[in-house]
Amino acid sequence: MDFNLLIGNFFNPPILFFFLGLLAVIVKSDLEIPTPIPKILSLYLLFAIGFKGGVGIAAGGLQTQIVITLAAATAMASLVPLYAFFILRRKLSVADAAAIAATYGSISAVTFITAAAFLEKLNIPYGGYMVAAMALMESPAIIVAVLLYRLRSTDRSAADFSWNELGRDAFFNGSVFLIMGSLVIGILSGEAGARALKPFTYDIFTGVLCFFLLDMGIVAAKRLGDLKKAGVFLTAFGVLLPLINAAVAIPLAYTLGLSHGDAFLFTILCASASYIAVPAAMRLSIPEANPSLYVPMSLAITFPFNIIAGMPLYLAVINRIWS
Amino acid sequence: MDFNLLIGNFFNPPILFFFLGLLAVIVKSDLEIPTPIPKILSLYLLFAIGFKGGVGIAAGGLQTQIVITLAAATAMASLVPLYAFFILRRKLSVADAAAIAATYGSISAVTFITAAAFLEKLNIPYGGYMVAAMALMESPAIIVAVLLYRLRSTDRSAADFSWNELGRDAFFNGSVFLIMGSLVIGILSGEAGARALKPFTYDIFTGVLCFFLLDMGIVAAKRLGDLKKAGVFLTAFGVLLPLINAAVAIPLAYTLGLSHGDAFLFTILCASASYIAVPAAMRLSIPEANPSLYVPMSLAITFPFNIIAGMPLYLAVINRIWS
Amino acid sequence: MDFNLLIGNFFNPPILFFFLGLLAVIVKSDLEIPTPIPKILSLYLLFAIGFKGGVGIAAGGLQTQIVITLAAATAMASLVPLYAFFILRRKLSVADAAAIAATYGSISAVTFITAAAFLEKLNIPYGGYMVAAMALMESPAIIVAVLLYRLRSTDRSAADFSWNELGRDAFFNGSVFLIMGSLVIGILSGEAGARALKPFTYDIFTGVLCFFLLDMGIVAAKRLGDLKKAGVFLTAFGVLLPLINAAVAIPLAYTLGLSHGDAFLFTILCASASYIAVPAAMRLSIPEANPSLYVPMSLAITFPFNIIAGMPLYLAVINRIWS
Amino acid sequence: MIPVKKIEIIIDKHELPNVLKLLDAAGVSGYTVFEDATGKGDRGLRGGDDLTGVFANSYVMSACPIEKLHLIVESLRPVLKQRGGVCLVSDAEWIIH
Amino acid sequence: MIPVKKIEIIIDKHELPNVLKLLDAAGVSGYTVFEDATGKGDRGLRGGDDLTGVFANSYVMSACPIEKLHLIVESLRPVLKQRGGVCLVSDAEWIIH
Amino acid sequence: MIPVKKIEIIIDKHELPNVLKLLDAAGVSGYTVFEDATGKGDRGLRGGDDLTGVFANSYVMSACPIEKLHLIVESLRPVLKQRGGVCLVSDAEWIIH
Ligand SMILES: Nc1ncnc2c1ncn2[C@@H]1O[C@H](COP(=O)(O)O)[C@@H](O)[C@H]1O
Ligand SMILES: Nc1ncnc2c1ncn2[C@@H]1O[C@H](COP(=O)(O)O)[C@@H](O)[C@H]1O
Ligand SMILES: Nc1ncnc2c1ncn2[C@@H]1O[C@H](COP(=O)(O)O)[C@@H](O)[C@H]1O
Ligand code: NA
Ligand code: NA
Ligand code: NA
Repeated sequence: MDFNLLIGNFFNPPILFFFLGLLAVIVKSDLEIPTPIPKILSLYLLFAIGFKGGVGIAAGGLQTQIVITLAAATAMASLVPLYAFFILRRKLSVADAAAIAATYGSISAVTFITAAAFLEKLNIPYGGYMVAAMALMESPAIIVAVLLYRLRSTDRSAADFSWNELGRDAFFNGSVFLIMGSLVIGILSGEAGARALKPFTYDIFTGVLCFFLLDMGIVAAKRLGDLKKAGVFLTAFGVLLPLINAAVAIPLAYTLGLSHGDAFLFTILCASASYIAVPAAMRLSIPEANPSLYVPMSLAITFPFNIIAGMPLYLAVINRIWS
Repeated sequence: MDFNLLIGNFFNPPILFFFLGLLAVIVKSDLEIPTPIPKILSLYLLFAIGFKGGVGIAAGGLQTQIVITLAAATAMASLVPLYAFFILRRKLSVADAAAIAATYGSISAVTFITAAAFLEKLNIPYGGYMVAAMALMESPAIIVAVLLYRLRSTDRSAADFSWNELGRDAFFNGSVFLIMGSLVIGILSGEAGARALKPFTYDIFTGVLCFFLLDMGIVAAKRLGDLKKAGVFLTAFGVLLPLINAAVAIPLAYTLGLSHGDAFLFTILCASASYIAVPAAMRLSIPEANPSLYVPMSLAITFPFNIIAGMPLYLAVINRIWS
Repeated sequence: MDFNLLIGNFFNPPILFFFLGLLAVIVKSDLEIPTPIPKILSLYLLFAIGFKGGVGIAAGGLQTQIVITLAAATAMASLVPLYAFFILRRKLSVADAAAIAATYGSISAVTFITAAAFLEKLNIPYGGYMVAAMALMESPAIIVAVLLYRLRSTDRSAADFSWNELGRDAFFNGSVFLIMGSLVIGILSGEAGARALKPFTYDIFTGVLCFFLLDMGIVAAKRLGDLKKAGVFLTAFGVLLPLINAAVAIPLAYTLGLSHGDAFLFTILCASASYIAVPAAMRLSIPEANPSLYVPMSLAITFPFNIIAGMPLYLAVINRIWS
Repeated sequence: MIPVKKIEIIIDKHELPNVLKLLDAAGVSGYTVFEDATGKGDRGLRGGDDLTGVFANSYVMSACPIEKLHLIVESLRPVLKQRGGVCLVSDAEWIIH
Repeated sequence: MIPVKKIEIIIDKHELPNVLKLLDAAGVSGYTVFEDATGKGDRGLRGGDDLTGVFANSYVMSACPIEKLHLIVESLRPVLKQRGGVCLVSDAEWIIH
Repeated sequence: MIPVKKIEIIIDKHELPNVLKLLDAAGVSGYTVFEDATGKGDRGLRGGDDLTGVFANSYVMSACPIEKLHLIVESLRPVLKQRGGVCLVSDAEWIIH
């Protein structure tokens, strides 16, 4: 069962294109997705996933169960960076520890998307509001990490600090803003709007995702070198923290009575690490932190780990518990 | 009725994304659509709308009614810049007056598209040849304005003037050329061609439009500042001229016996102002004119006014008269 | 019959957009597809055609007939540059002769795509493995040409030569790598994957192709000037070599018992000339060769010749022989 | 290494073809262009607006023999005067190969 | 032609708005920007990664009167110190029009 | 401010990796690259053709200590000779931070 999941999951186009990207760099092909195409592809994905989520919410309505789920999501997104920070402080500077903590406290939209597609393939239902959960989980980790950095750092520059700027970087950060906005628009524009956008947001979605993952593979492979700097500790961290987060998320999801599918997405959100929203915010809020640590960790270790081994594993565990 | 139209219109995704764009700038989000994506999105929209129009014409055939409509469109596109120019001259230099007159004499493809979508939502039919009317309305205003400029201007540089260049800028201007070309191709390629292109030109159309309007919102908001320079007179002009043009267009459409839907599109074309074709042409033909007047006027005042208040208003009036 | 084919073929949108592109340059319109859009469009086309081919192969399975076809394709791709080289040597330097030989030995994906669309329009079936044949024909010509260059050239720089680099440029060249990779992914991801990607790879395909051909028309027209340098000999070569290649390919296809449709695609592959993969490889492997010879030849002469006159001609001949 | 003058021109993108014609006419041996630049100057903020394309700048750099400088600059001056833009001249050395 | 100082700044793209504010504050008459540059320096390889956008550089060029140079450079120094980047100054002549 | 030599190289985009390798080998402290430039030179019009990608130029700028200049230039010369392109050297001052 596990194993079939693993294989079945592996042989779907988006994931295969991620590996094609890795391979391109390994064989020194000059294949590349030129700037600014990756940017627009990710804007498309955020737009589509946000809008779909909004439509889902509009359809479902907002029951208490949902409110509980969203609260739990926000809580986890604030809790994870806390324990991540203290684990990381054993080896790293305050700045680096805080930035990596933010990376892992926040989420990866593409991991979420891949997980959702995975569920759809297995015909396991999930709630559209999980996208709202995802959107809500982007920012808290940034806030928590910056505050930790501010409290613990001795660096002068940590001093000149503005709540305004922090709020802006955390909540109005391009990708957070777009997914939130699309979500709201999805809620507002209802049936007719949803129908009009279906071909754009649903039908061509997987294809665009393949292209995006092709580029992620290329970038991940290019950044692999930086992992030498990161060393064994951080490499291990990139695999173990997702497992820890999942180990916290699954029981929590169970006690909160989340559905089978929602629990899986909740888990993947906690286990995933950001490589767009957070790095962008960290450059602004914790410039001392070294991006060639947190970017390759989430992109070249945690992302592939989650979509290949993580997803089937988490689902297998959830299947066992929920049934 | 009016009011429902207004609300119903407001809550459709493309318009909501325009406001999301405005909002992004207001809250200082770093959300942006990177160059050259907006350019390619607008090429797509011109391609799609032109092609659809051509297919529509091929289906409909070219009756006298259509010829009359096209003639009326061309006439209005030459008349509007004339009276616009003399209104503007009270306050502005010859160059600026001419450039703004061209802007309002010409049309906005996106306003047209939004209006057409609006009709489709209300199941009001309209003729594919209205796209041809739109295409025909792009250029005359440019010619008229440049001639006015040339006659009235004392500036030396107005002297060195070439009919060739003017013709090229007016008719072979990238966006005019593409929409005209796609229209002709739509006519030539017939049924089979239309079927093959349907998913590209129809299905994903609204989605692309949303992205484009998101960017228009961002750009409009960024240019809002320039309106201070424009001042009260031009700001008022940006709202009143569309109303004047509509007041001329509606009776004309009625006397010419245009259908309900065609009359609405004819009105919106007269009321709309260009922000791509004309500004590009003006930079070349009237470089003395200040783009930070005519661009924000059409983009940040007239466009939003038309799609929010204008469309429901014009339609309400037309409904009353035609019924 | 011929003639209807010719007309029927001419009046399909992609080809009409190629001519719209030519026209844009002739009338000095400022229409252009901004960088890097053409790049991403061609990546899309390679992705889609490769993936479709893979799905086709997965459906069909790999019988001996197919193996024979693929072998024949590889053989022709190695043979053509040989005789092309010796024809070209009568007038050109070793470097230029080798580079042009590679250009004509290799293939043009867009010509192949247009030919496949042409067959679909006429409901003539063909095998998905023909895409594999295409992919296999990209590289050998590069190898052969570089070896010829190396053997015949007296130039010092021809000496510093690395099999590694040659292999990489020939097989892992961005476009070769992407089409091969997509092909394999198409084979691996099977039914479900194919269904998920259908809207992206099939439905919007023709539309994207139109845009790409619009740009090809623009670029071809811009490069037309270089043909003066090329002179009569090379201009004639650009028309005659495709005919020669077809004259070799058709009998071969017949003796190998290829189906009606496969034979046509095989012929068009042999007759077509590369303008992306090979030029890129030649810049690296034979930098002495003058790109303003081989690029305009394949882009501005051979490509239009094949899609307008070539395709109907080859098919007419094949129809006669096969029936 | 031969001494040359390096001319840098920042101009409204719409003027680019015009400026390149002038450079060719003045007989420069070549030039390098960055078609899209943003910036700020007397005519306010430029660029960052790909939608209308109206506010784009282009950057042109040309290295020329010292004796040609005067001719080139004079041929550019009218355009700069009428259409705005900036022209900088500095010393450089050309590596002959 | 009046002599000016040409200031070239290569900086983390995220710092660009900040740097432009400083230039405006220092009262430059204008500047030209290339928003996306790649490169290599003390902080390793930059750019070539549009996905995360974290490693992008921007290039800013401003020509200023010689007497203003000191003020501008001093206002930039802290940013450069804290955020890395490069600042080059050279001589040029401004074609007045 | 320490005086440096500013090296500007415009080269066929395909040669870029090669040129950057040479710069690294020559031990420059860093460089800035604009990957896509168009232009015109002995080998005719370049760029403006993203389709084939064959006619693209790249621009590389590197500031180096004066004493290193000779070594760097010599290591670049063969490439320029064989593949065309342009290399300009000028004086600048580096703002230390
Ligand atoms: N002092 C300056 N330094 C560098 N670039 C400038 C300067 N002044 C103007 N520019 C550039 O030249 C363009 C046109 O300048 P202007 O005609 O003064 O608006 C501006 O958009 C800038 O890109
Ligand atoms: N010696 C140099 N010459 C030219 N550009 C440089 C040099 N050193 C650094 N840079 C540029 O400045 C950016 C930041 O430098 P750094 O802060 O040293 O990493 C690099 O990514 C390069 O684009
Ligand atoms: N005189 C020049 N000034 C500035 N750039 C030049 C000059 N000559 C050539 N270039 C640039 O160098 C590239 C290659 O030059 P070439 O090898 O002479 O064709 C050209 O495409 C231009 O971008
Ligand atoms: Na997480
Ligand atoms: Na109008
Ligand atoms: Na061939």
